[in-house]
Amino acid sequence: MFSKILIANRGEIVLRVIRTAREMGIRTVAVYSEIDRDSPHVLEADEAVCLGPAPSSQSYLRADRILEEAKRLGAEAIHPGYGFLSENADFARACEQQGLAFIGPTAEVIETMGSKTRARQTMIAAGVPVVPGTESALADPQEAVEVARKIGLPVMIKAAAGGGGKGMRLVEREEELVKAVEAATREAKASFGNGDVYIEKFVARPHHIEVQILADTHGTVLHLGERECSVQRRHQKVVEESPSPFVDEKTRAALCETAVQAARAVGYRNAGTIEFLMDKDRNFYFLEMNTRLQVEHAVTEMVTGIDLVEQQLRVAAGEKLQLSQERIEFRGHAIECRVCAEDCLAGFVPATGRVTAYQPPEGPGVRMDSGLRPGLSIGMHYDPMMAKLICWHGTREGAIARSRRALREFRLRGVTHNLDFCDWVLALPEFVQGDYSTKLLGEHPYSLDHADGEQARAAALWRILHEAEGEVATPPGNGSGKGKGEHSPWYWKHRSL
Amino acid sequence: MFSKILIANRGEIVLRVIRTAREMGIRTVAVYSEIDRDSPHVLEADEAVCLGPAPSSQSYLRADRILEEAKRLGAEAIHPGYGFLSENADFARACEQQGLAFIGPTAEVIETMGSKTRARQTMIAAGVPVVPGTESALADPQEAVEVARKIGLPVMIKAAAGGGGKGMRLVEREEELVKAVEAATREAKASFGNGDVYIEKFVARPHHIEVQILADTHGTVLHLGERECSVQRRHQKVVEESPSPFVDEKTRAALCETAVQAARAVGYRNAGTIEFLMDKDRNFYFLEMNTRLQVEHAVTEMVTGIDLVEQQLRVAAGEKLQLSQERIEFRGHAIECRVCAEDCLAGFVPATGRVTAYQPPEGPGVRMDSGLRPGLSIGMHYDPMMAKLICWHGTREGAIARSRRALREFRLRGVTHNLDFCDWVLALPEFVQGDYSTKLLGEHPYSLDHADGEQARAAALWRILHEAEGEVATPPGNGSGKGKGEHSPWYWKHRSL
Amino acid sequence: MKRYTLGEEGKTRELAFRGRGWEGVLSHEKGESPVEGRRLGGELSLKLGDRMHRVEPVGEGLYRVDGQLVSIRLRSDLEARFEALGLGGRAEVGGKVELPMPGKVISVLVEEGQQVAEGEGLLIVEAMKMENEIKAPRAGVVRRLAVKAGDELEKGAPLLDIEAEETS
Amino acid sequence: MKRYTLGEEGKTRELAFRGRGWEGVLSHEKGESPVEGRRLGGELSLKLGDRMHRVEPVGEGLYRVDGQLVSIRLRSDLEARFEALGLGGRAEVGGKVELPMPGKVISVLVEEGQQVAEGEGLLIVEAMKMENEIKAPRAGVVRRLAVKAGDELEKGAPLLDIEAEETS
Repeated sequence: MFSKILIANRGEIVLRVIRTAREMGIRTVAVYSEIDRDSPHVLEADEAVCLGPAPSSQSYLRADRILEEAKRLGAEAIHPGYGFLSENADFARACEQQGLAFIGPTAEVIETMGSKTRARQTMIAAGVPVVPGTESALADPQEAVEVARKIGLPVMIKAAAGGGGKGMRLVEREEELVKAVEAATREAKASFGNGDVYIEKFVARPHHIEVQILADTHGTVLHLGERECSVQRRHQKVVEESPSPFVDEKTRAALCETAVQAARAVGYRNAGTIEFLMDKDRNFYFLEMNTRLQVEHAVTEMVTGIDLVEQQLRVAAGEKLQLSQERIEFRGHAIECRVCAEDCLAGFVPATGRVTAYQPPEGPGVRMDSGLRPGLSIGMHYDPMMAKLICWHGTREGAIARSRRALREFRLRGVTHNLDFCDWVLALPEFVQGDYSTKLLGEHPYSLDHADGEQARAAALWRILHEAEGEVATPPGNGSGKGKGEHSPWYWKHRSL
Repeated sequence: MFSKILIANRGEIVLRVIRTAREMGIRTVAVYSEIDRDSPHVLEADEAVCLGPAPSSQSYLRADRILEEAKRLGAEAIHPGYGFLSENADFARACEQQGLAFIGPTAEVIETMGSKTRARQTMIAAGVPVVPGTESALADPQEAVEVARKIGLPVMIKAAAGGGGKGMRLVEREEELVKAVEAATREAKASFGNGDVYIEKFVARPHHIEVQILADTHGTVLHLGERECSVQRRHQKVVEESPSPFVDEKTRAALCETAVQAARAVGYRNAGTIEFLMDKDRNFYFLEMNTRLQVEHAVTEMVTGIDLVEQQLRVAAGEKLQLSQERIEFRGHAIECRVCAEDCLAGFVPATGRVTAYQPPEGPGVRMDSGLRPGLSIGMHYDPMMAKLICWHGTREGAIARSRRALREFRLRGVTHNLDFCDWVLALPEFVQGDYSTKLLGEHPYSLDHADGEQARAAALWRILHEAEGEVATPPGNGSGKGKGEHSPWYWKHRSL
Repeated sequence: MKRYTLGEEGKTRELAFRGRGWEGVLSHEKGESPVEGRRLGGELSLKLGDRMHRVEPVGEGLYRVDGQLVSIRLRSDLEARFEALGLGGRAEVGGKVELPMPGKVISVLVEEGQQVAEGEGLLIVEAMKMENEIKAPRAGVVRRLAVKAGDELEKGAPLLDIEAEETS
Repeated sequence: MKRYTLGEEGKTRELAFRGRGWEGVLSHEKGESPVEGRRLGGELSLKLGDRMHRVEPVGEGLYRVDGQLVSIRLRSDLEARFEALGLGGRAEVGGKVELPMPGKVISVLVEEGQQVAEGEGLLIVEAMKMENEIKAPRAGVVRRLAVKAGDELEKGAPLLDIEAEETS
């Protein structure tokens, strides 16, 4: 096993990797940009080095600096986390060339799966069902119009090198196509340094369902069940769960077998995720493969009891997986809420600020993964996700109730967050019934309802008492307060737990 | 199911009960003494009432006030937690007489099991093995000498109404007997209002092993496996784990069956614990039954996935347990560390102070149950236990490593605590090997070892930088700093994780 | 005794508070409740009668009570009287468009003097690697366009004004 | 440049620090390390070269470094020179017995003028519902007994003195 690794990322995922590494007796090196010098991911590491100024291109994407520091400090492997360099084939190749283990698949696999068009071709060859669409990048925006006419509107425009909703556009009317392709190209270029985009038929009201894969270099490929990730705003996941309440036993068997087949087809090693779209009749289509740890990996960990980071490290060190498909047991239900710095009442715009209070929920079945501390500054340079709250219970109903209890217990001040929004999502009838598509949030715009008297009185009292003390009546925090609430007598989310 | 319950306790256990109650849609009433008015257990409840001044006898033990408030506020049941009124038969009886459900067994069962002498007689009749000794309370200290001569020294003196190490004394020499009986009688009277004590043969180097029981009013009695609770200081548990690494499969089957038999013999209902002493040959003897939730119940919850408080509430509401012995699955390993306000280097004396920072550990397999917040005052009136850290992993080795990782990640300032001590316990060779008796801590006195250069330099730098800033060089906190460290060049606990 | 109005015309409720510092009595439409404010670690909890509430300020008029967002409009007696005289009251939907989050202007979709409909796209701004379209809060004519593509701006930076058609 | 001695005679290590505020260079027996102190939320972390250390003060000379207790003795150059002249140095085991935790005296086991051995029981004190025996830190004669059964005392309250036999 490695004695020291470098973690080429920032925020909660670095802490996640440090924790398991420390438990395994592996020392950790953190990297950071100048603006992150006092961040928990730096302070909690065994060693830390500054890469450069705040912009990612000058720090977290500086492959050269990262490799140089890894060698200087004697790290034997690099964990890329998610985002940044995690799906960068050149980086993976450079690691291997310089004698450092890349904790991920081979550069060739990243290249294949990283190009959505090549991934589609590979999957078609392996017999994995895919969504109809272009098999290669669009030559020009006009080509989009021709393809769309062939496969029928609506269509999705996607970045070939993309992920996480960046460079992605849904187009329902032909006249919007060209403008959307242009915007997606620009966004793709800015995010991934590659502006290639392609078109796919849009599956109406699809479920976004993904299968967790674990594969070693000795030919073992396992699945750890599926996750339902259909709760999305701005094409980004916000609430995920495992198992999916929509998938039945028969579909599950076929889905997971297909995922194993897909991973086998590319000679995969490492933890990985095969994403599928599933329509209302439970037909599923390959969407993409994420050749890295997912943000939402923790729900799978809670259900299976398997530490995915530990397995990643073992696989990267060349060990044989000490697991077998038959011995992987699935227990109960887990739900993750991504805690983001954003103003949900103002269309989910990212928020910035300084954390003044952070008191995570505790008690049975509650797991927190955060990079939060009082005093931490949340800036505009990076992803707005600050923390993950993952709740487990023996039943799905219990896991929902526990998540809602934990969200309400959670205290986080100084930056506008989405805790109330997540609580509202978990109370939506479709969510409670366990049959919701990626359209869920589009069909249910988030807003405030009428408050009851008691809660309104408590809020009013807060103001009155602060006025009486001569304190500033206008509270801190940079919540814009925009939304229906501002012009209404009194509102609250009336949703009994 | 109840719509509102009152929780007749304080601190972390109240929060524990509030959490499950809230998940089940049950409103909660907290009670508090004047000194606890700003405690988290009060602030997190739905309703709260003050019982009286700080001393327990004027607040948390005021059965009359508690019943009066429960009725006034429309609570339908009372959860007693542990300690205080949880094993008070008169209180249980008064609840039932006034139409309130007592979340526990019947008053008769509490009476039987609450008197250690009557419990022994009952267990002997039920065919459960017990430790040789007196079957009733000692008439006078001189009787102790006669009994000790009969069963042989060493002997244990125990409070008939006792628990938690209070009113308990080990006597190895005959001349110490009378003084010890007198002290135990005094302590028993002060703690339980009943000075009766009795004598038992002392089992050399015993394991303290207990079985978790769950029984309903419909005749179902289940066991949820055993816990090893042999890590004790001052006769009080500090680290517990499940399963016990000492118990083999054959012994486990017999032990758990015996516990079910014991619970059945008294017509038990509620969650409960049968405590056993186990000698080096794995013979086990009934020690006592705790007719309430235990502090360490969470390790069982993590291994079985069953919420014991939820089951307690269901049983008290008359529901039939929806569990069967065959369907209870045990997964992995869990370890609890009790986080206490105490100075371990000065003989574990209780400490007081005000919490200035509280940052609990996070990540996979970590559960916190605390009643802590920055600003909270830890006083001298109540038990020094502030929080529980419970860590789970698929293997015992992993659970130890995870606990140690979490202990080191844990930040708690303003009050002297035992986090480092717990880390030291988990590294003791006997603990790591999984064969340790209740003598463990007596045989390994806690002290500081030599520090390595790097860590000593970091500590020195802290002082130097604060001096340079003109800040007070003597740090805050009320740690006495007593112990070997004070007179030594530099010391630290050298225990690599 | 201080008097307050909670809510708006037709739906208001009267509140009155008497007390000192963090303790007192609140009179409301359902009667009177003794009130105690309790602070622990910078957080204020309220005891209203026997009920406990955890209140966190989130924004102007916006609070998180027991973990749920509540929006209220509270006026003191004096403010309410001014309003009754037509001197207060709710503001028009403003014509000033400000940047709702810190970010970089990717492109400007309108020109000075251009007529826009409510909801029409005005600018595309990148924040945290996502493109966001800033839309017109009301119909009107674009004036005082203050930004161009490439500008990196702080939250609240003025972008442009939309003058209502009737006034132009 | 400030110079320090870490440890005691025969086992000391020399340290020197030059810098301003929270940044500088530490010279030690293994060379020089650049130092950065970093504060987040009232906590100080140290970067010593590339190594990160989380340091929390626990008591006089006692620190929790990376979650583990470390006891150090650090003297500035001046303090060390005084000590070398015999003006400093470590204290005798004191004869003053103080209450190590807040509590209530249950019984006093000794009398004024009584001879006691090291480790002999002096008083029984109840704290947090447990009886604790306070033991003699050294052999000697009991003097200035200041408490009686029933007294409720704060931490650090003087209980009695034990005068060494040779001085009595």
